[in-house]
Amino acid sequence: MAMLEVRGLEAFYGHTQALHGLDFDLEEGGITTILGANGAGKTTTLRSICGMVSNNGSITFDGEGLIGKATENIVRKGIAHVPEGRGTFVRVTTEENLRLGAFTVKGAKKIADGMERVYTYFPRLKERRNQQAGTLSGGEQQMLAVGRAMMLQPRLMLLDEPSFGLAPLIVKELFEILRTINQEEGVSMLLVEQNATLALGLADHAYLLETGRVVMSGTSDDIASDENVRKSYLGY
Amino acid sequence: MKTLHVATAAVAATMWAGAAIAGNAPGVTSTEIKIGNTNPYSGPASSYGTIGKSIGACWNWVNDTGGINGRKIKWISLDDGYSPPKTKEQIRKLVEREKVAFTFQTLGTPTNSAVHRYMNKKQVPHLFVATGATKWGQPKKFPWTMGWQPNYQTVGAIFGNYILQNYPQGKVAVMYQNDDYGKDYVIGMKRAMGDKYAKQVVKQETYEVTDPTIDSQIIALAGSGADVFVNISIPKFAAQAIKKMHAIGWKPAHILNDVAASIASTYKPAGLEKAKGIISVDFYKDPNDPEWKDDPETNAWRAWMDKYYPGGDKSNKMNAYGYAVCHTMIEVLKKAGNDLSRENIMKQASSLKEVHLPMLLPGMYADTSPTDFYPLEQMQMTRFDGTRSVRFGPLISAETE
Amino acid sequence: MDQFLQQTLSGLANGAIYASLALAVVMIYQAIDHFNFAQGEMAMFSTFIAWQLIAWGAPYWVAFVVCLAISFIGGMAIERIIFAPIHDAPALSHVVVFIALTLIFNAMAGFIWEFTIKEFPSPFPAELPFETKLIGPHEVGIVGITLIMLGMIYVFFRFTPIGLAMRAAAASPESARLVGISVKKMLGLGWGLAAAVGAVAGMMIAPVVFLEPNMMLGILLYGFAGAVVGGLTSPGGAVVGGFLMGVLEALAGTYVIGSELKLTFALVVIVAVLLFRPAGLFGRVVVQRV
Amino acid sequence: MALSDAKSVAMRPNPAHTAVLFGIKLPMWNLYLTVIGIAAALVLPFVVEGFTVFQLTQALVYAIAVLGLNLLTGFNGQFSLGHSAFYALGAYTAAIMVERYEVAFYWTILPAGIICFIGGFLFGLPALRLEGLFLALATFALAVATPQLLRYEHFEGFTGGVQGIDLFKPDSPIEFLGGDQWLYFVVLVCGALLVVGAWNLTRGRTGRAIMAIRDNPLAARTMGINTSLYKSVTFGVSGFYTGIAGALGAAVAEFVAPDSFTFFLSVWLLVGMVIGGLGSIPAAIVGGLFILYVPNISEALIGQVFGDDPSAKALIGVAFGCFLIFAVYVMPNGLAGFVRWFVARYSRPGI
Repeated sequence: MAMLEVRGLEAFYGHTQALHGLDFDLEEGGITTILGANGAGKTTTLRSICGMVSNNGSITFDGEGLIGKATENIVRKGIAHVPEGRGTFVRVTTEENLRLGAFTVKGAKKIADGMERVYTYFPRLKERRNQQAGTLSGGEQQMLAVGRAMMLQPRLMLLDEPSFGLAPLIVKELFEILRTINQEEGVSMLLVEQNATLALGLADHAYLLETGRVVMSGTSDDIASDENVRKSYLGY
Repeated sequence: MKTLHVATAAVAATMWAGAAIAGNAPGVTSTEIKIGNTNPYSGPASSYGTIGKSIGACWNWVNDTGGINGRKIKWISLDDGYSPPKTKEQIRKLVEREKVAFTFQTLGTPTNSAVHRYMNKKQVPHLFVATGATKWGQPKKFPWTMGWQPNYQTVGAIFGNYILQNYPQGKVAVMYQNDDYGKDYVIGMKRAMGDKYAKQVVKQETYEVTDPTIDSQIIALAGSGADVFVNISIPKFAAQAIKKMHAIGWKPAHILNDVAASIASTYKPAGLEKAKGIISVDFYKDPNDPEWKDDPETNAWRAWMDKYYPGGDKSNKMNAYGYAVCHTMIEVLKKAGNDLSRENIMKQASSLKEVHLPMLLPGMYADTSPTDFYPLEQMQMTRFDGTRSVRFGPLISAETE
Repeated sequence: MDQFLQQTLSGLANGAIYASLALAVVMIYQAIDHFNFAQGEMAMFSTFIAWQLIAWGAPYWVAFVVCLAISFIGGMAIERIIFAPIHDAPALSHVVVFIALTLIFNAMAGFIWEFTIKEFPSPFPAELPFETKLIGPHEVGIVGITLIMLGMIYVFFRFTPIGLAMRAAAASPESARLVGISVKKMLGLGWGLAAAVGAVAGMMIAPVVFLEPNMMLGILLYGFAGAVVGGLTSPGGAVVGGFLMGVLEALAGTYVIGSELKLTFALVVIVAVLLFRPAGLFGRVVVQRV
Repeated sequence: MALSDAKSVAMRPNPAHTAVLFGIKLPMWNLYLTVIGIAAALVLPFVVEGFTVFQLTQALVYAIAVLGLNLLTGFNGQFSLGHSAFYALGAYTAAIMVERYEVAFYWTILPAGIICFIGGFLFGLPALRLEGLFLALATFALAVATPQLLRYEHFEGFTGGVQGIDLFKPDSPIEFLGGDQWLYFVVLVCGALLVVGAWNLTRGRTGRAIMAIRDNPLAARTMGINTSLYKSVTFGVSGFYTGIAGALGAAVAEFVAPDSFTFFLSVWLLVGMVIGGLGSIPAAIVGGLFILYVPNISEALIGQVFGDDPSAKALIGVAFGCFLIFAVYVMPNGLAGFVRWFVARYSRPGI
C-alpha cells in the first residue's frame, strides 16, 4: 500500500471547481513531483492534502482518511507543509520559528537535537538565529521554511514551489540539501514545481496536471523523455 | 395617603365633569393622564437613570392606589443617553406622537437646554426639570418651564456666605466638575463673596467625569496651603477626595456639595472616620442617616422601595429624591382637579403654597408663585459627626433673584 | 519640590492602574491581533463578580481566585460563542461586536448591581512598614502586582511554547496551523487569559477609584493610550506607556496646562510621540523582505 | 489567479442591463431601486407626520456623516474614531455664524464644510505617518479632546461654553411646506449633491487612486500615485462631508453643546458605517437609519417585554448590544456586503 493515496479528489474555491477527480499515489521514502502549468491545480492539491480548501473524494495517509480533518490534526500525523510564500512567522526570531515548527514534538532534548540537525543542514540559519525572521533574505526564509518543516519530524514533506523567486545558485544549494534530507532522514517528499527540469532532476516519480486532472504519470525519467512534456514544460 | 383616599372617594362624583373638560386637554382622558420624561438610562450618565426609575415606581404605586382623581398615570419615560440631540428627538416624540399632557423631571442641563425653547413654543408644561441650573426659573421669558431642586448657584452662595462668616481670613481651595453643574456653584460662590473670592481663593482645580482619579488635583490643592476646601463633585470623586486627603494628611475645613453629601454613597465607601467634620447643606432626608431610622416618612419610603422598586438601591439618595419630586407632581395634579388643561397645570404648579413633601427635611416646603418658579429654596447646613449628618443653624432660604 | 515628588508618585500610582489594564490590552492583542474595546467593561464585570462573592462572605483570596477562574472561562466562552461564528468577518465588524459587548456588560452591571459606588477591599496591609505621606500601601501594592504580572506575561510569551504558539496563531494563523497549532484553541486561551489579566487589573483598580459600572470608562482610555504608545506587541512597553501616561497627566495638570486640558495635552503628546515612533516606543516595526 | 478571473467575469454586469443616470452607469436593477428610492424620499414628508419627518431628517444627517467616514475608511482604508470632532466643528461653525453674526443658515453650510475640509486636511498630514490602531488612537484623541476644548473657559465667549448655543432652523419660504418638511428637503438636496459628488469622486481616476491606496499602498506608490497627497485630501473630503452633516444637524436639533459631540458620536458613526457596509455609497443611508432607529427599537422592545418594571430600563443597552451582534451575524460585511453577495449569487447574467 502506498503511503499516500489520493482518489477522485475534487476541490472548490467558492463555486469554482479547481480539481476534477485527481488520482495518484506516493510511495514511502521517495520524492514525487507534480508538474503543471499555472492554474493547473498543483498548489490546490497540496492544500487539499492539508485540509486547507473545501474538497471531497478520498485522501488516505497510512490507510487513514484525511478528508474533513482540521489542518492542525493532519499536520500532527507527520505531514509537514512548506507553503507557497514560505509562511514565515515574521514577527519572531529565526530560532522561535524553528521552535514553533516543533510545536507538536514533546521533549526538550528531542527539540534541541532537531534544531541542531537543522543548523547542520543550514548553517546560515544558525548565524541568524536571533534575528527577526521577517528581515531574512528570500533564500534564508526558504531555508527556514524547510528547517521548520523538519522540526516537526515529519514522514512526509509537502513542498510548494521552493525555488520561487530565488537565485539559481541558491536553488541548486537548496535542492541538494533537500535530496540529503530525503536520503538521510528518510522523509518522503511531494514536490510542486514550475521549474520542471529541476523537479524531474530531484524526483523519482512525477505526475503531470492539466486543469485539475492528471494527464500523465510515471518515473521521472519516463516523463522527462516524453516528447510533449519536453516541448511544453522543459523547453527544449 | 389621606388625601389620596379623599380623592378616590371623589372620583365618582366628578367623573362626568372630568370627562367633559378633559376632552379638550391634550394627553388627558377620563381615565388616564399621559406624562412624558427623558432620562439617561444608557451611556456614561446612566447612574442618574435611577431617578427616572424611582419616579416610574412612584407612579406604579399611585396607580395601584387608585390614581389621581380617578385617573391612572401613564408614565412614558424615554432614554436619551444624556445626548442633547437625542433628547430633542425623544421630547418631540413625546409631545407630537405620544401627545403627552406635559413633561416632568426631564434630566440634565444640556439635555433640557436643547428643548427649552421648543417646549415654550409648543406651550407644553416642562415641569420640575431635574437639574440645578438657574435658568429654569424665568417665568417671563419661559413661562412653561419650571425647575425643582434648590439651584446650584444658590448652594454656591450659601457656601460663600458660610466662608465669609466663619473663615473671613481663610485661604480657600476649590475643586469642581468641569461642566455646567460645577461651574454654577462657582458662580454662586463668586456672587456671595464678591471680590473676596479672588482674594481668598488661592487655588482652583477641575476634574472631568472621565478622569480615573483626582489624586493629582488633591495634591495640588493641598500644596496651596489652603485651610478651607470647597469640594464640588459627584459621590465617586468626593469619596476619592476624602480618602486621598486623609492619605496625604491634609485637614482643611471640608465643605462638600449637597450632590455628594450622602452617607451610604460617599462617606461610607471613603471611610466614615475620614469623613468626620465634613460640612454640607441638604434639603431632603438621607435615608441612611441614623437620625431617620424610625422616622415614619422614611419608613413609608422604605416600604415603598421594597414593594415598587425592589431592584433599586436603598442606599442611593437619588431614590428619595425621585420619591419627593413625584409627590410634588401628585400635589399639582390633585390641585388641578378635573381641569387638566396645560394652562391649568402650569397655573397650579406656579401656585404651590408651603406644600410639605415627604422626605424633605423638617420645616421645609415647596413654594411657588407666578413670578417665582423655584419650588425648593430652603436648605440647612449639616456637619457629619462620624455617624450622622447633624443639622445646624437656621433654615436658609436663599431667594434667587 | 515636595509637591513635585508627590505629584510624580501619585502619577506613578495612577500609571500603575493604566499599566495593569494596558497589559490586558497587550495580552489580547498578542492573542487575536486586535484591540478589544470591551476589555475595560469585562474587567469591571469581573470585579463585580469578586465583590459579590466577598459580599456573600467569601474571604478575599478565595474570591480573587474564583473570580479569575470565572473570568478565564467567561473570556473563552465569549470567544467560542460570539466570535467563532464570525471569524471571517472583517476587522471593523469585530469592532462593532466589541462595542456591543461594551454596551451589554455596562448595562448588565447597572441592572444587577446598580450605580452607587461600592467599596472594594485592598489585599494589602493598611500601613506601610515605613512612615510616609507620599504614597499609600495600596499604591505600592498595585505597582508591585503590575510588575509581577508583567514578569509573568513576559515569561509566558517569551519562553513558553504555548505563549510563542499564541503569538504565531494571532500573527499568521495559516502558518500556525501548518505547524500543528490549533488556532481555535489559541484564540480561546488568549481570550481567557486576557479576561483573567483584566480581572486582576479590575480588582487592583477598584479600591482606588471605587467600583461602579462606569469605572473603566476613563481608565480604558488611558490604558489603551499607554499600550499603544508603548508598542502593542511589547508587554514591557505597555507598562512603561501606562506609567508614562500617569506621570505625564499628573505633571501636565499641575505645571503645564491646568487640569482642564490635561487629558487633551497628554493625548497630544502621545500623538506627537507616535509621529516619531509610528510603532510605539518599544514596538518593533514589522519588516518583511519580499 | 485564474479563479478570481472567472469570478470577475461572472460578476461583470451584462451591458444590455445597464442604464445611465446623471452620467453614472448603473445596472438596471440598481436603477429601479434608485428611482424608487428617490420617489419615496420625495413623497414621504407629505404622507407622514411632522415628527417622523424630523426623525428622517436627522437620519439623513447621520447618513451624510457616515458617508463622509465611509469615504475615508471604506474607500481609502484609513480608520477614524475622530469624526465627532468634524461633526462638532461643522455644527459650531453654523451655530456661531447664525447666532453671533446673523448669517442666514443656508450660507453657513458650505463654510462649515470648507472649514472641516481644512481641518481634515491638516489632521490628515500627521496622520499619514500612522496606521491601523495608531491612527485609531490619534483620531480617538481628537474625539476626546473636542468636548473639552468646546467647554474651555477661554473659548467660552465664542462657543457658549457648557451652555452651548441655541439657533433657529430656517423658516420655510414655501407656504405649503412646514418647517420640518422644508428642512428635510434642504438636507435631502445637500445629501443628494454630496452623494453624486461621492459617486463621481469614487468612479473616476481619483477614486481609483484612493482605492488603490487602500488595497495596496506600496503598489500604489510604485504606480506613481502621490499617496500622501491623496490620503490627506481624502481626510479633507471626509471632513467636508461630516462638517456639512454637522451644520445640518445643528439646524435639526436647533442647539449645539459640548455634550452633543462626545466620543460616542464617533462610535455611532462607525457602527452606522459598518452595518451599512464599507465602501458603498447607498449603504450610508442604511447606516443613518440604523443609528437613529435601532436605539429606539431597543427601547420599545424592553418596554414591550418588561412593561412598567422600573428596573428594566437599565436593559436598553443590553438590547441595543444584542441588535448590533445580531446585525453582524446576519450581515458580516454590512448590508452592502449582503446585497453584493445576494446579487452575485442570484442575478448572474443569463439566470
